[in-house]
Amino acid sequence: MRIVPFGHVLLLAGLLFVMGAFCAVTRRNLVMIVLGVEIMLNAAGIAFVGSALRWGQLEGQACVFFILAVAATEVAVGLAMIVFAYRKTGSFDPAGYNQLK
Amino acid sequence: MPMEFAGFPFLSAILISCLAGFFIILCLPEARAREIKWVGAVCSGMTLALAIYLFFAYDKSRGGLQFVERVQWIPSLGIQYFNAADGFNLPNLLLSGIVFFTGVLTMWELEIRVKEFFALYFLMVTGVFGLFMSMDLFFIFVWYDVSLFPMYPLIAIWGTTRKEYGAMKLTLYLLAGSALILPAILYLFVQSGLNTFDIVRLMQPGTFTAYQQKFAFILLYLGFGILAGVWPFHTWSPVGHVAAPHGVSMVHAGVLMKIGAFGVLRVAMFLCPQGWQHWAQLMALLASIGIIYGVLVGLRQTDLKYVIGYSSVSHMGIVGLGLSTMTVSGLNGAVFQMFAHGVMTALLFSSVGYIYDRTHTKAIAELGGLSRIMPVASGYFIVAAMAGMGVPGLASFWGELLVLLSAFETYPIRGTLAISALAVSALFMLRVVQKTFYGPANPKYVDLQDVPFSLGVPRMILVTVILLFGFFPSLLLDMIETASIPFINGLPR
Amino acid sequence: MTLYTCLFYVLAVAIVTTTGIAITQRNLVHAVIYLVFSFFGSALLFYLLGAPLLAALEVIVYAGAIMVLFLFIIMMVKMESIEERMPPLGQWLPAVLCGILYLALGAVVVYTAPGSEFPLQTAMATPVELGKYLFQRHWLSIEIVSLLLLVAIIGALHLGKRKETGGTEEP
Amino acid sequence: MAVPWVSDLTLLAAILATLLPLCSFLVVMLFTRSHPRISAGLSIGAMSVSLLCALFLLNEHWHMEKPLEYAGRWLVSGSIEIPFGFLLDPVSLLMLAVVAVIGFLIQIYSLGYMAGDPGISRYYAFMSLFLWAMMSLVVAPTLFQLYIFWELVGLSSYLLIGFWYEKFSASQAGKKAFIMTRAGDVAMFLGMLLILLHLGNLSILEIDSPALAARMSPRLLTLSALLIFGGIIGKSAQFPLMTWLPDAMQGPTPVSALLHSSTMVAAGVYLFERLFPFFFFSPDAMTFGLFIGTLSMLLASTMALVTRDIKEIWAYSTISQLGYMIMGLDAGAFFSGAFHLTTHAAFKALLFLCSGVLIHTFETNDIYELGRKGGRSLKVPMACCCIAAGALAGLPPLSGFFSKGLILEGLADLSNPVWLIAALFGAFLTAYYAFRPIFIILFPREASGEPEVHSATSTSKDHSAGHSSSHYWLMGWPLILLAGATLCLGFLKAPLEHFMGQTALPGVKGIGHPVWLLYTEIILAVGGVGLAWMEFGRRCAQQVGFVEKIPALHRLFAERWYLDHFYGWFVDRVIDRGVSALFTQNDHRVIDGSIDGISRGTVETGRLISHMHLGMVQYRLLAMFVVMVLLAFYFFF
Amino acid sequence: MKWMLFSPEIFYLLAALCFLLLSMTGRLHRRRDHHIALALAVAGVAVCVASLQLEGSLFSETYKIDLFSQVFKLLLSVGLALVVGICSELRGIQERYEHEVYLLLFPCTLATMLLVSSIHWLGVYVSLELSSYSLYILVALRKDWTQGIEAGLKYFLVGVFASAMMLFGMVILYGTTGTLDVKQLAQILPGLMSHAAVVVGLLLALSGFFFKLAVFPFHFWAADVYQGAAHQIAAYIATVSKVAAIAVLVRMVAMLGGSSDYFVHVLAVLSVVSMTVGNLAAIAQKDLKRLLAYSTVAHAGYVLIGILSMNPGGYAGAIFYAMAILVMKFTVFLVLVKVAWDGTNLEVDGLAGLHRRSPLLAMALMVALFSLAGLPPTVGFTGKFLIFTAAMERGHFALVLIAMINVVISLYYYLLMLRAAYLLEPQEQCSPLSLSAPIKLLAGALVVVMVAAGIFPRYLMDLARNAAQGLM
Repeated sequence: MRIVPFGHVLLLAGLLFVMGAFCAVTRRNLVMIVLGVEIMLNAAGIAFVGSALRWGQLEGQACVFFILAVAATEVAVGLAMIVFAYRKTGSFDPAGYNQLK
Repeated sequence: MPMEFAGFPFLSAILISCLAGFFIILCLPEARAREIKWVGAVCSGMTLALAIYLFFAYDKSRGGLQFVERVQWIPSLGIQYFNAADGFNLPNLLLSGIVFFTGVLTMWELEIRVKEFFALYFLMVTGVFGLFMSMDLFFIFVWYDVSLFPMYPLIAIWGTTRKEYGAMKLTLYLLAGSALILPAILYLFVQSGLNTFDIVRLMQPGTFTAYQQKFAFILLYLGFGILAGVWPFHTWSPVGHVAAPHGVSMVHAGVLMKIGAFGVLRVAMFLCPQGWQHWAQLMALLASIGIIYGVLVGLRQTDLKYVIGYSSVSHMGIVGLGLSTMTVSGLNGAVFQMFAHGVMTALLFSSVGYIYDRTHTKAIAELGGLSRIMPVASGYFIVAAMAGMGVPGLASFWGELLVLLSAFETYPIRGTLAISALAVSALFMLRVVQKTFYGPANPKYVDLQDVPFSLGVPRMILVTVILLFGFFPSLLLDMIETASIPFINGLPR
Repeated sequence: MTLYTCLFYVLAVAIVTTTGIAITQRNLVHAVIYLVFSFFGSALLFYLLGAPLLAALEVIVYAGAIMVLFLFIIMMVKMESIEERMPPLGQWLPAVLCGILYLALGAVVVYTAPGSEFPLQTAMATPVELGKYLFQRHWLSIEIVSLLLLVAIIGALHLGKRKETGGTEEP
Repeated sequence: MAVPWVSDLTLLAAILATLLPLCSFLVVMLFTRSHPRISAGLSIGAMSVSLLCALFLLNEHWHMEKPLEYAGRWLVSGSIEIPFGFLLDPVSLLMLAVVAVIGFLIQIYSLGYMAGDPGISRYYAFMSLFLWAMMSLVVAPTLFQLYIFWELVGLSSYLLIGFWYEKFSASQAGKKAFIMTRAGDVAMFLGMLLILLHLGNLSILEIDSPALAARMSPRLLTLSALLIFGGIIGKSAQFPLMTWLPDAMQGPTPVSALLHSSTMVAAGVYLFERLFPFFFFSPDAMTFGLFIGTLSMLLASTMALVTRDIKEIWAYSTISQLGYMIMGLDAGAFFSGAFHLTTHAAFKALLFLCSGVLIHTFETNDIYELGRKGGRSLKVPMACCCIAAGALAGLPPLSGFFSKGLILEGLADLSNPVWLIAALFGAFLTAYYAFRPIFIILFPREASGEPEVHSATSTSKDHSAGHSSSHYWLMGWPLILLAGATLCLGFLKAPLEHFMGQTALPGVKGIGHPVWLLYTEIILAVGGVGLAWMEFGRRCAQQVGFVEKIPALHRLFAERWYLDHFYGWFVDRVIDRGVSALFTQNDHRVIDGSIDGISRGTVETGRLISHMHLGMVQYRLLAMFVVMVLLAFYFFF
Repeated sequence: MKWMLFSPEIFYLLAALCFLLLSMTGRLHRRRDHHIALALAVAGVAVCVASLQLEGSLFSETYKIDLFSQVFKLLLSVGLALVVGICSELRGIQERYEHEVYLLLFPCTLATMLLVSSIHWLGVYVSLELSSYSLYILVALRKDWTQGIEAGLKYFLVGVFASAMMLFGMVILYGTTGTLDVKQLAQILPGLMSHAAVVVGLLLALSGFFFKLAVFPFHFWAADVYQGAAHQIAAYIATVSKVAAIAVLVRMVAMLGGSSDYFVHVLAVLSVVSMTVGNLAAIAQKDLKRLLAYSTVAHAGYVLIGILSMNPGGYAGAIFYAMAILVMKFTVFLVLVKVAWDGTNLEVDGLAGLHRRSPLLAMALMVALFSLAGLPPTVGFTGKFLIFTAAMERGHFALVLIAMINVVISLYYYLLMLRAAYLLEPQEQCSPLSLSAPIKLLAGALVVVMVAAGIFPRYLMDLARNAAQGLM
């Protein structure tokens, strides 16, 4: 049964990618930046699954598996760092971090 | 590594003796200044002896490239360590030997950080020798930079007025020149398609189209011209000369500016003759402006070294003019003037150095009546000033005569402009001589004693060389002619 | 227009709206919750596009583990007390403009891409096939990822650990 | 040297004559600087040998059909070939003899004059350098060699003028002399190049031959003649470049006697003689030369009327007599110019040497001062001075009368009479200013109360003026010999004319000379002397010249017709403050400024870019995203 | 035996595990850890040298072992050994984390080795992530926590954003070509180069490596991380991770670059901008490490010229330049570590009076600076020379001219450093630096290597040329 042309899946993934990027760039909160990147990775996952279906291979789905793993490590390390930074400087605002001249 | 040596490798021997001096000095401890100076004197003496031997051993009748040394260096890129001696580079080798030896002797009274000074000094001169004798584009560029970068520490550490500004400006300006040369060399290497940097092979007619030659020539001319003190790019040379210690400015003005002119000759004119013919008009214009300009600006200077700096700009203009006339006597005159001006400037700087060491001032206004106090030292300066004015019987007269002759033939207006500069240069030089040496003795310096014999040796050598080649120019001219006649006849019309 | 096509578009709209709300939420907890819904939507999409194992994993790992971690962190540091400053105009305007330019470009690129018109046929990859495939071809990458997780644990441990003596540099 | 030089005596003599002074110069400069006696002896010995050789050459080649030329290869560069050698023909042999004789006498004279001066060995070294250069110039076969020694002569004049370099005015005068002559040399060099371009080589015989006229267009010929004449103007201190000669009196008097009266300044006239046929081909160059000669003759004589310094008077008279010679040559009378050059060399050297003795004993140059201090007491110098002044004025029995007469005859043959009238007026003025100092010194006025004018050129002698008799007689002998020469040279006119006439030279052969010319000449000379006697000699004369009565004219002549002011203004305003100031500013502000500006600009942009990197983290993410999108967008162009 | 092919990676895995166990012991023996680390690193170098000539491919064609990968593995192991060599005091890291430095350094080197050999995008992506994450943490462990955490955070955020973009690029590539295996892609891509999607996908996919190499749009992290991280970690980033980035970029561009001149234009733009930005920003820097960061950005630009000329000469030049960067940068960091032994950041003027305090270090610094500036008798010049020759063969004359102008600009700030070392007199009289014998030996050896490779570059060039042959 025909679901939908492959282009649409890519468009969806692209849209999600942009929204993730937009969130990472504009929100003045470190956690939201990491969240934005999560959304971007998720968008890539969707595109991978779509491509796997388009080419009828399992390669794409295998990649999504790794994306999940990388997303997990990213959150782990990212939030640890943010908490460490919050504990030291007491702020989540990325603008605060410009002592390095 | 297939090596081809015609008999004992004299040319490499010169380089080896320089490098040997460099390494021995590095190994000597800092405290033993006297031994360092003696090692310096011995090694530079050896290079001078070798240069003199080469000069006389060159078989003028056969001409062409002699004492050829060729070692395959990087075969994949066609780079060889290829040294040869011909009519053009032997006079310059002799000049470098003389100026190097007298430079070391002039710096005999140096006290601070002697070891580093002589180490860097030897490095610089190795670069100079290397460039003159090399016939491989890659090595010419390598030696060009090796002779340049010791400039910065030499001037910045031991310099005099505004030394850091002078050192930085000089080094950046000269290496900006190399920023033009390397692309041009690579362009020629690639366009030739022969996968070789060997000048002799790239020189064969037909390797480059006319457009390529024109394009490469202007880049090479500007690149090397900056070092040769071509008119609009000359402003670094007075600043550099004033800032440098006199031993360094001797080698710098005496020899390094010749590298620029020699580079134009060896690389630009050898490889791109049509480019040369195309751009000759511009070269002549810039050169003749340079002659007049250097002298006129020199009139206004109050610092002795600035005066010499601008006079060397003017004399290098004469060399440039000689190179721009496509005649045999023009070329002979240019190479002869390179030699004569080198020796003359070295003498000027060495005597100014002596005066500066005694009076600790270079301002002409403060000096006065030195001839009464130290007649011999001022005598050296006056002889050099006379040579600067082009008085016959001294070496640079013949260079100027030949260049102005051929310049008048090919570019009448520019030639007349250059010849009229002779009168202004007389005014310029005599004014300096009169203010510093004649007139009532300055009470402040009355107790200074004249130059002792031991310190006078370098200056005496330079004076004898000026007189020798002033009275017997054919010694040098026959040598240069063996190279310039085949070169000019080989030019495509 | 088969059942699956409209199902796809419904899910797509759902994912986009929930992510859009998640991004624009001032309150972080609400943002995370909306994002969890978005991940549920994408899990269903995975199932639709024939990857049941991934759908399950998506729910467990993404929605479950990662979002819960976010919530945990937000609760731990009592995030809601910190008022987040609005981003200055100079920051979000270029982002919006670039977003629009990117979308236009993306649309053109996707339509000119080879095979964008290729109709996706429904198919289903059993978890067994995916597992076998994964461990036959990419077992090196699996090992690398395991090392990666090890490094992440070490990092999180050291960055997160408070000094034993209640370090003076506590805020 | 093609011919084995030992066997051929003439060549040997020529070589010895020229190169011996060079050897003495080198020996003195290098070895015997600290022993004045030895260096003096050396240079006088060398000079005497070259004098003998010169005289030997003169009488050996008295009857010479064609010029002898020896040339050895000195320098070959491509098409240009510069030989070195000798060209011996009547013109050069006569000049060689003149230079040798006067040089030798003055070297003897300066033994007495310079006694006690610390720099005496340096003085003799420079004198031998000058003599070497002058003699080689005289016998030069090519214009190249002539130009080379022309410059060397200029250099030695610079060194000798500035001999007492402690005095600022001496070094200033030396510098002025060198630069003015060098300006002339530049013009001459250009003229030479023009000839070289068309002729291929610069051998004098070929230039004089009609072959050159065939190769060069008349316009070009005139241009090169004028340019070479520029060199003559420079060296012989003619009209535009004349003010350096009076200043050159700063040097010791023997130097003035040798260089700046008889030999060096005469080199210009000698060059004219040497290239006489070449100049003869272009008539407008000859008229221009005539004009310059007349102008400088008249100007110089007017200046001589007012000056109070005895050496300056003789300097101005040298300029005017040189003007006479050039007028003579330009009028086509070849022998008249040459003959006047010889006689003038003799009596002008005598004048200088006599005034040298006066200055040496009385320590002042001012004629009134000399008179008051008893100049008349020195019998021999005053007598020789009168003889020489008589010759200068052109009184009949003396040599000046004959040589000046010849020139006047030459001028008479010209179509335009104005030159003759100017020459006659000049003769009158010459007679007047020649005898003015003589009468002032002979008949001093105690009560004249003339303010002690500190004349600018008073030569303060720092060495002790030893009046020992040996010095007096050492200086005396040359005077007597020269006086004898001025007396009898007049009568040697015929043989010399025969000797000079051998080489067939073009030139206007004088048809019968109008008799009235001879008498007018004598009347004018005697009239001049009489007027001088009227104004200065007579007991009741106020010793104030007719010119000094008109203050405007007096100041004009005293200021050397404001030429010096013009040159001072030109060098100071135009060159110093104008052009070179402009170039220096251009150098500092435009060229240097732009380069420093570029480097400062790069450093500023560097600072700007590094500030860009300090922004918030999210700006960086945004920048990455934007750049990647733009690069992707670039695909469609 | 197929396992011999994989021996270097196995060795480094075991080393990492050994350090994991060591860190379990709890008590801190700085001296013992350093000796063990040094021994293991040197042994690693030996293993890489032994496996230099191996050929073959593992893991069903996704992992290629050829001269190219083995040369780079050798370089990476030498780099690690050098960095460990200067980790004797480790004053820059907090005491309790000193175990973790070696524990994280070895996996990161392992990751870079995997990165060099794997020719499957997934393998590349994952090993890139491993090396990046271990570096994020290493940077954050600085003793002076304010700098450490800020640098770590900035490095993390930029790195993660870049890896997300890389992933998106990979997915577009996969979507349009159907394979992630680079060998198959090499056949398919030339045909599709006219499609925007494929090219944009490839560009985005390479952005991960641009981040690692600190090329223009992705270089923002460089300055803060170098300044924020400890000296030894910054040395590691400047040498080893740079070399790895060059290796993988060369491999990818060589196999996928293909004929599209749009791609060459993009690379040219990136290289010119990163050269100019790097050099200009470096002029105004006061802090020494920040200056070195910007100079690394500039060097990334020079290497890109070699890569974009897409001919064997260019790739050989890039490989040679990687060797040169390793040696040059490390020498400067060696001097930095020895001068700022207390781990604090060093101003450029902090080098004052170095020629008196330690002539050997001063000479090493001078030779390194002249080599970084690209002056002839040194290895830096030969590297630049090869790259410019290759670029000139493709007719990029303007590019070479711009590069040479940048060389002159870079000379300005290198000379400023030299001025500081040789000319300035330190305000307070500081004691002469006493160097231990091995460090002296190391400094001397580095100087000899730099000058010898500059004068007799023949053998290194042949090695690089053979390595480049294997790529096509």
